[in-house]
Amino acid sequence: MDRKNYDNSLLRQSLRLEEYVNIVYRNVLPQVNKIPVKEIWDAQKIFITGCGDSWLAGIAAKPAFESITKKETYAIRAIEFSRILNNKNLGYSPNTPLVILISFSGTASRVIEGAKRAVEHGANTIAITANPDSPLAKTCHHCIDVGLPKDGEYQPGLITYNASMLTLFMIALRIGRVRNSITPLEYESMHKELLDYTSRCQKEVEGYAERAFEIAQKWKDLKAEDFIGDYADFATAYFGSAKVIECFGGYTTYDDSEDWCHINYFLLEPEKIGRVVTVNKTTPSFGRVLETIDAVKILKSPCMIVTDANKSEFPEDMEVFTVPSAKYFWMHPFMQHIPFDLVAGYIGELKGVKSFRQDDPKYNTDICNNRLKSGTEIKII
Amino acid sequence: MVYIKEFRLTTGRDSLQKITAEINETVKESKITNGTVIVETAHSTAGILKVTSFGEEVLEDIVKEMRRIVPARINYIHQDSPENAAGHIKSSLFGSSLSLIVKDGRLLCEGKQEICFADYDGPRERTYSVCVMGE
Amino acid sequence: MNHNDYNSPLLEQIRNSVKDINTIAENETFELFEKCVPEEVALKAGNIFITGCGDSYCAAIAAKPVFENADTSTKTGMVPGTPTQAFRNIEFSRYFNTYAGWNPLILGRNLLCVISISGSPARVNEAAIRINEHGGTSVAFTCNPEGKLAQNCKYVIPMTLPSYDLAPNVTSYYSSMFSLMMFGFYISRVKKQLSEQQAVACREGLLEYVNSYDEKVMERLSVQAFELAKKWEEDGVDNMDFVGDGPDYATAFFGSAKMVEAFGGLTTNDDSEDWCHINFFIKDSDHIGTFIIANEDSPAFSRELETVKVAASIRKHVAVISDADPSIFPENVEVFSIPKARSVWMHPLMEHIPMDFVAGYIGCWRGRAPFRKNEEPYCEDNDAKRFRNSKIEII
Amino acid sequence: MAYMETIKLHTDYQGMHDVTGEVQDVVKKSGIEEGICVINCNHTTAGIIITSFWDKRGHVDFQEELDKLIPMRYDYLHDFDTPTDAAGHIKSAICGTGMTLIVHEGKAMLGSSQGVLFCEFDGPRDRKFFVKVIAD
Repeated sequence: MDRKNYDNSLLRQSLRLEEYVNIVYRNVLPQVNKIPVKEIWDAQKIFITGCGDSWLAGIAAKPAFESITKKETYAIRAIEFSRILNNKNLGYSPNTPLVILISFSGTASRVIEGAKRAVEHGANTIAITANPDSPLAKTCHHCIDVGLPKDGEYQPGLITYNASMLTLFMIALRIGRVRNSITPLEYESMHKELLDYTSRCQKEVEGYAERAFEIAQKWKDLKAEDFIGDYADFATAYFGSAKVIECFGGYTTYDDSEDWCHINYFLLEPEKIGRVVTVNKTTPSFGRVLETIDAVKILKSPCMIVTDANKSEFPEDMEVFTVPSAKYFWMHPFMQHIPFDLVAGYIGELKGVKSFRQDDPKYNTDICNNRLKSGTEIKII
Repeated sequence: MVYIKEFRLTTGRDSLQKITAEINETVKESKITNGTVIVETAHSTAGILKVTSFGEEVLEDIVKEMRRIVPARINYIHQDSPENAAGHIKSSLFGSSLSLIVKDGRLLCEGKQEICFADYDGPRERTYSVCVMGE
Repeated sequence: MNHNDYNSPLLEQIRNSVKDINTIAENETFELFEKCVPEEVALKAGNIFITGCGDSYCAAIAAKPVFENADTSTKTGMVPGTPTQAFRNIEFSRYFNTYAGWNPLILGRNLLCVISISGSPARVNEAAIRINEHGGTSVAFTCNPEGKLAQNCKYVIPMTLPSYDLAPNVTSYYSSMFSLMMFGFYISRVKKQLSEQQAVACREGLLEYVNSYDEKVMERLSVQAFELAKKWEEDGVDNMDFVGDGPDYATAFFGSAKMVEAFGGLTTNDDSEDWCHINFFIKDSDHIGTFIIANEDSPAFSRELETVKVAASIRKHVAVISDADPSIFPENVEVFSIPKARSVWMHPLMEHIPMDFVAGYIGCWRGRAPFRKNEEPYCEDNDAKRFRNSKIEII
Repeated sequence: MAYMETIKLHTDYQGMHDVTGEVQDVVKKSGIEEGICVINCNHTTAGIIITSFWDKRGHVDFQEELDKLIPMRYDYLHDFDTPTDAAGHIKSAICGTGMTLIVHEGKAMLGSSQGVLFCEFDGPRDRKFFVKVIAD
């Protein structure tokens, strides 16, 4: 089989990732530097919210916020933020908390609803969007336009995921710089490493594609994919599962390394379930994940591992993608989603399925098409 | 005759680092016996100071006093970090260059006097230049 | 065969649940909490964390609003309680405040509730030791007052459960939830956020809700679940998707876990908003069973209703658990009507019952032992290896 | 005899709010002719002062001068909340959070230019203060 015949959007996007990261970096830098100093100091807590991939970008960036700004940071589901979260969390002190809302279209109802609620209760709001004229951008106090070229290919989301994460990292760095919780030296070095790390990983993508294609051929008829990841790596796990669903509508499930041992371990026909584990040697739960991988081995499930650790740490018959180590641990989720994205992209092509069920009219009705925007009522609680 | 040399250093937070030895060395290298020395840094949040040092505590007093005069407020109009905004002002107020006299191959510097590199927004990688002029 | 002809330890637990909660409640009075956790400890609790593995984590999510809003008798006019967070066990043990650092000013005001029936998993003990080392207070909710967890915690709430043969556990879930909620009332009472009478009313309201699942309701839910399970089995449903928001996410998570434990079924879960962004696109829409929890009092109800309509337009097998008028849902949706509760936070205690029944019946038909105890490669010793003897690391 | 009232207000960022009218109203409502009037707020980043109420620009000067004395620097040892908050604590302590006035002939005795001002050192926030009138 010739890999060239199975070109797909996720592959094309990942091959141009460095180029796009640089565009976003250049666009975002002057904008984050305008976030007022007083507001940064006023932010006693930080909330990051969004739907789907945007929420995951928040989870992925949470360790960056915690370690750089030293502030309590919550990555929260859009519906939890707009409907469930206790009012007490909003506006108890001027400009607090700082709420970062992500939506590239700027039209997702739930995110607009969250922004309106935050503004009404006296919190400070920053929108991350590709549309500075959107309702979201207009609702928030500040807007950061990621400046992605209009004609790019962004579906299923990959570049957008990285753009959200990059912008979040840069906001964290701005806060860290203003609050002096990182030194100017660290600030410069972290900024540089963002681009250097991207560049180092970009060089590996062709190689990943080769291996991803092999795995895709083996995995295309599996019953499901099961993802395991802790904390920030949970975002990578969840993101992988979302790509499976978007690319070919496959069955997926996900959990953290501890709860997996209590629940998903018991899934039937383990040999027909592909397990995908993301872990890094610096993560506090590295030891726990290794134990979990031993349990995966007992089940004889096909397993791929994305890590910066040495291949020898893991059982021999598992597919280990050793990706470059980032100088700062919190950067890993920025690039580690790519190996599995490529697998998902190739499986979609091998199955001959269109992404987002475009080939099925059932998914193309008014009720389906309006489900995120006009089909959902905005309520301020 | 003119002799110019550039130096690099890594600073700390609120650091005053003595650079007298480097300047003396440069004067010696320049073989100039009578003339002037200019020490200058091109950074906007750093400075060159001449201080009389009876010990490290004196340097600490200077740093503290500068912070009192120019506090790292959060409401400067310049919206970089408070440390940076205050640093710009300290750099302008306290100077970023210094002229000294060389006589008979030696700096005219009293025994306890030291030339210091001050970083108001460190730690960072910094540079400064020493220029010796004369004959 | 009739639904009542099927029997398993799981079904037995479900059928006895109302009776069992009442028995548990007899034991767990305010006096018990007063005896186990002195008032000054409760008074000092400025931040409450709740953690546990699997079902216990679900119970934590469900009980969180009770701690956060002291006046739980009304829908929205909530009296502030104590800031509370529910954590995945691994996140509390290894990640919480690892990067941001612990705030020295409030170290002593942190109180952790750790839930584990057996008290033996390594991770729950790790959490307890960690909070102790950071100057906080640990409270164990366990049935094993001599066990490891009880030894590692400063205070112990002894729970007593009716015993059943090995099966996916439902009893442990609602009993941990009930104990946590009682503990929440107790703390609010000590802090005078609730008066003596209000605290008692909260407890009574909760039991009243439990008892509203009388024999008739249970019979109806059982029959409905039986028919639904039969239909889903006949139609070859091979994946289940669970949707819930806020405390109801606990039910969604719990339901999905029961299917895995009972018969190894493939499951996934999400909230009603993100479902529209992601799980909406799962391809084989004729073979997915979808459970959506949509209670009328939930602040997310309008979104849940929209999501039900979207799901019903693409999927054949959609079931809703709701206390709302069934006629507001699309016709092709199976609505499990549950009793109304005095307040919305009470629902998680009982609303999982229809899902449990489905798990129970399918479990009977598929003939798989719970947790596949008799099958290779899922052999018994693995529990010890997988979570009891996992290495404890304190961060 | 004594009479007390709680007065609520919504402040602006570093706002100066003239509350003389509110205080005189309470005195009037109390029906007390001769006695004292105690004013106090229970906030740590707000203060209550007496100053000339005529020119609002003078109030801006007041905040600016106070800001020079007690700058909102970020390196206070008390860094639990924000620099505004840390400086606010000191400003509030220096200004005081309340005062006692003499009630004579049914009115709090104030000079023709004197006004009672509620000073916000953080804000915007929901604030309140208490006025108690006690008869001789």
